[in-house]
Amino acid sequence: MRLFEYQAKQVFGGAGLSVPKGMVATTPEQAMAAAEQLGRCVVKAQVHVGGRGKAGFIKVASNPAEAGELARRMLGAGLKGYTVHQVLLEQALDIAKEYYLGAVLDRDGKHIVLMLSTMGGMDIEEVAATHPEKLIRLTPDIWRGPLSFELQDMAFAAGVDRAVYRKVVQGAATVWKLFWQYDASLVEINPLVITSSGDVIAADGKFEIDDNALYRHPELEAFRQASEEDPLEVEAQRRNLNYVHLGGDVGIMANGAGLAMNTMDVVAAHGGKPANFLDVSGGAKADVVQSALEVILQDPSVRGVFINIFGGITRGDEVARGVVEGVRALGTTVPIVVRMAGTREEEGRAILREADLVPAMSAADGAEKIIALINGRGA
Amino acid sequence: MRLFEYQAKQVFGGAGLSVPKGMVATTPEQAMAAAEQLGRCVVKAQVHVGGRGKAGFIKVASNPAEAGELARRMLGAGLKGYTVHQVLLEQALDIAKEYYLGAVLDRDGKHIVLMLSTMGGMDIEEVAATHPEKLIRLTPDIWRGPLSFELQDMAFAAGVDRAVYRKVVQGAATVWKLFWQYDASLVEINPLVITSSGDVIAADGKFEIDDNALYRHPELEAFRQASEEDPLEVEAQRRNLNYVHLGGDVGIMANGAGLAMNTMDVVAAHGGKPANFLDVSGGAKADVVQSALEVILQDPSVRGVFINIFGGITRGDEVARGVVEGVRALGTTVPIVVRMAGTREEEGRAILREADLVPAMSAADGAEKIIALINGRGA
Amino acid sequence: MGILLGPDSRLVVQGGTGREGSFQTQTMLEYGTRVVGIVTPGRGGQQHLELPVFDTVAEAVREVGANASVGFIPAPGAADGIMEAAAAGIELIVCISDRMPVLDTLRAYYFVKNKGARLIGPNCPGVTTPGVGKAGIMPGNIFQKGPVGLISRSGTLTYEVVNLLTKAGLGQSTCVGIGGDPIVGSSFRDILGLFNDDDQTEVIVLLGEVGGAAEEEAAEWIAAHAKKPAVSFISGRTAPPGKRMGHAGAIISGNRGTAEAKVAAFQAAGVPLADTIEQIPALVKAAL
Amino acid sequence: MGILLGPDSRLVVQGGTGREGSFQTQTMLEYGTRVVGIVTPGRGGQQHLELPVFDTVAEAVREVGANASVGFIPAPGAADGIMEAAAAGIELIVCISDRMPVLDTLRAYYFVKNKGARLIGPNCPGVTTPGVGKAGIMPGNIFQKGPVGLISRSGTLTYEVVNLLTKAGLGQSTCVGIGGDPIVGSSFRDILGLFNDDDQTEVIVLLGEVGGAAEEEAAEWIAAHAKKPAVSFISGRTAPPGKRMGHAGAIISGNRGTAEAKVAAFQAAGVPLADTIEQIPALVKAAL
Repeated sequence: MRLFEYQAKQVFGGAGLSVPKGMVATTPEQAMAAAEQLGRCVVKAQVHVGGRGKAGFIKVASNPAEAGELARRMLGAGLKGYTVHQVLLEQALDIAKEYYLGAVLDRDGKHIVLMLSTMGGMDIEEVAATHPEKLIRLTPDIWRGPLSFELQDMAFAAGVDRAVYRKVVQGAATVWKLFWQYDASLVEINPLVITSSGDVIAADGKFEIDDNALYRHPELEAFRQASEEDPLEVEAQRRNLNYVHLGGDVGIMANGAGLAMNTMDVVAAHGGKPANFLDVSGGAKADVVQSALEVILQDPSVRGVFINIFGGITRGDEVARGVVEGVRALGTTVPIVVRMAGTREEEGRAILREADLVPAMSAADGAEKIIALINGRGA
Repeated sequence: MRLFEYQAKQVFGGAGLSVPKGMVATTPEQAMAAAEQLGRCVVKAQVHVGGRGKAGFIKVASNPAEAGELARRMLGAGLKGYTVHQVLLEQALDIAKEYYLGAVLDRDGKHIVLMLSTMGGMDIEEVAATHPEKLIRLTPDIWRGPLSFELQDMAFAAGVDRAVYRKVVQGAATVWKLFWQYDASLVEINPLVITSSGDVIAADGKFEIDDNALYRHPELEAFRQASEEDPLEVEAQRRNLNYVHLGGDVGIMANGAGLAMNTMDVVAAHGGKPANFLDVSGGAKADVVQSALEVILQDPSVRGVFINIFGGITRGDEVARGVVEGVRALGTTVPIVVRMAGTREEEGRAILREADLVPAMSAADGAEKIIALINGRGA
Repeated sequence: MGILLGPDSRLVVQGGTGREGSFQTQTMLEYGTRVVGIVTPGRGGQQHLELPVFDTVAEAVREVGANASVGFIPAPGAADGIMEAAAAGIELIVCISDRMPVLDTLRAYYFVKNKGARLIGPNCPGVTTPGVGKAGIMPGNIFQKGPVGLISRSGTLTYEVVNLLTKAGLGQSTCVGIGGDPIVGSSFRDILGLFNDDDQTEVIVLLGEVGGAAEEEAAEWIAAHAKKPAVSFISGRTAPPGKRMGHAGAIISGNRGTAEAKVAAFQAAGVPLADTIEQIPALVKAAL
Repeated sequence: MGILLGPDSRLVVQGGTGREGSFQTQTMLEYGTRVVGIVTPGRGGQQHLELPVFDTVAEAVREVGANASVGFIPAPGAADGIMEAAAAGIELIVCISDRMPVLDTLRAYYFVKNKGARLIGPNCPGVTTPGVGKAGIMPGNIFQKGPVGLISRSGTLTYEVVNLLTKAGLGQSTCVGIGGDPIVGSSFRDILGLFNDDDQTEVIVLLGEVGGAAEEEAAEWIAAHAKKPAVSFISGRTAPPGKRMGHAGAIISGNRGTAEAKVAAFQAAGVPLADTIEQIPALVKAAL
């Protein structure tokens, strides 16, 4: 789960980090009203993509009229496939320096890496590539967390201004604390602005949270409502399904992520366009499979569904029952091809045979059949 | 700093541990009113000593009149030198079993030891001596804290009833958390009551906090006001002085705890009775020494003061200035003997000579002189 | 003689009294696995599936000499179960549980490492050594004893490949599902090392997928250290970036973890790559 | 040649720019101690008392080869200062700071231990090796080089005893104040071991006080391992139980930590005990 910039800043502010005074607007009128209060301000589109500045989605407004006009231009506009539903208006800062402060899960190194650089405001991967000595990394002990002196060493190694090093160290400690508190996989403040008066302010914020840990963060539910996510994916998540909307016309369901990915690959290799990724996972039961089929068929582009099951922990008979029940309950006329092997495959096939479902003997066979059916050529 | 039972239970309750429903009373009338609400209840004197039960300071009241009468008997009464100022009235519990749960700083082993026993309700040192196998100890990693399985292993090793082991494990985790959260040196629940209906309830509570860490616990200030501590010690603590009231007539001031203890020992060896321990500590300055003298002389039993200074980090001239200023400001007529050696002793003695203070060349010499002065024999 | 799960393995099932745990314990027993007990806190002293139930792993180690464990513990308690096994002296810890918070896994990872134990998973189908036993959820009927060592990040796709291998007359030494999470106890590289030293294993099949750099590391390791031929396959070639493909670990971040990079790494290491899983048996035969 | 602080010691003063830190740094320099720098975060690059100031201990190690540190850091930051020194590779860490929360000390204790460094203190007067230098706050003028190794839990009382020894013509090899807190980096026993192996030291004086069991442990150790005679003294014989006598560690808890128990332990170990500090020089002379 990714937080919007304004949400990340709410979290930062709650943890004691300084953030600019700001307000969210969903209409130009709200933006004007906000600018009345804020004075000269920055209007920032709230979307989950980088490069907003270059694309003209972060702009300074000198007065409310300008703010309203900027909001009008941004709201509803698209950026790299995302639509802007909200803008954040913030008091303009008196910027003296721009630092970078972040923490990220390094899956390959098996660490949480705290990173600090005095070269903020630009893509940190660029800094890492061009000025590696300017990006200081710290991998604190996973149980103990960073000790004050470690953060201090990091700050001095990065060349942080001595006048603000305490605040920067405090900020880094807070980033680490928030990372664990919220089960983050990424927390990033870029830029961390040093103002002329020596304040240290989180001028931007990225915050990504481990979906597997959301069960222990009911406090984040409120943030989800404001999400820009794909409605089908939101619906699938509500149903606790591993679903990714891909945009093609061949609905895909498989048990196991690897098998689902491979099913996509095979469908694509046979000239089909996968509509989605959907893994009904290990212990899927009839109701789960039915629910999955409902989500797939909520996608109006879907013209056929290929269900690819290999039974391990999932029992073939249960999957078959789920498919049959799902099809019956939905009364769908979309063609469905089912391929089933593994644990209790015979029992499963027996159940499938009773319903009007097209059997397939392999992934390749299934892919060919569903594509043929969609193209009106029969299986 | 030690919390009263009712204060410890407030802390326990705030952390999610179950505690009996109870109310504090400082008068028999309050006790009767509390009993009206609580029904059959236990009246418990709030003093910082053990053995209340045997001494008749924990009694069951069947009705408000009995509760009032018990409170009347306990309030103002003395127990092992402590006076009862408050009683706690608590709903009587339906006790099925009594366990012991505690955490203590083991200074010699350099651990925090979590302890659990199914033989609660009696002195745990007795259990340790007579049934060592019934007292299960866990010394969790100091950074990581106890892991769930470690607590679980402890619970099963102790023979905790399987029906309540989860609650006991949760209680042990909470005790550890509170230990660190409040910088405790002891947290003890004895007995941890298992009721007939399977509730796990902290029926008593001891909570001792590291005085050196009080600066980071302003939330505990409220608890201090209700303290039964010696008023002179409270006053000294307010002034940030290391003072212990001992009850004799020879006021003692020294720089360094070891030297102060030794000064006590020497005065006692010469037949004197130390009125107090007072360490003006390493970096004592004139104002500190003056303040210390004020506290010593607030004790009406004090008939003379022996100041024993050996200069290390403390400079003799500053101590001397403090003593002289203190004596002048107080206008006291109590005899004062001063012995001074070490850093800047000459400068110090020069300052002392100007005032009417009796010099001594050693601790023994000083002890003899102050005792003689107190007994009217001159120095 | 295969790796990880051998004739001396004495398996305890953590969470083996639950619905899924019971079902899988039954299939492990049916496969002939030496399961010596079940651990479910609070149910110690009972019998389940004719096996003794213990409150703690330490008891199972003490009472029935367990030295391997397989865990069916729901995600919130899974890390604790892993650490409990490691602290009790279990040498092989297989964690089937999925949806574990990655920070829980990270802490469990270091705990296990410090104890010198081996962790497989989480979010994995487990380990099967044909002819010896299985610690996990792989369907036993598809396996056959033989010379192929198999390592995979996925579950069902692995069964497909095993099925194809067996049908092609290519039996397996051991099949290891290392798990689909971003952080797993044992990497491709770790398991490659074990197969490298295993007499029975003559060829290694490696099933990778998008996300992370474990395949790239594996390719480098093979080029530098492998004493045996390897065959590889990558799934998720059509996965879009930034989207988690079911497995928490199967996500392309920016331009890191793409199928292209992994394919290129295996090519650079001279490891034959199958385009479809159906090609794998032929590549294995060619490598033998 | 004494212990802990020797001719190769290169001392850095943590917090040496503060008021007390400056004063004590001056006295250490006046005593002839090789002080190579000062560490005060945020003041790196400056000069103070003609010494270079560094932001971090690591810099002081790198730039001026510091291998010993003495800390005058207020209690809230003292544990961090200790751990910083240990992490930077400092071998001897002397912590003068008093009023440290004991849980802070406990964590610092284990951190230092894991790094293989030695911690003296906290809440101690430091270490003085006459003729070499002093890391701490002991008044230098009272010392004289000689054969007596001294270990003590207190500060000023120690100076009294040193003063008496020197006046009696008994010089000191090294004088170590281990600190008055319940948990200290080095115990009597640890320092006894060092004196035991030190050529210069011919007799050991041990100044104990009420609270804890460090004196009892020391007595046992002496009985079992000491190659040299020892003389002991216990203060606080008139201390009441349950009251903290200035030192956080000087408290009799129930019937643990009493002067009687310590006196008995030394008697059982055959270690001569002084009743007053004035008796110590004579006992030392008798033991030599």
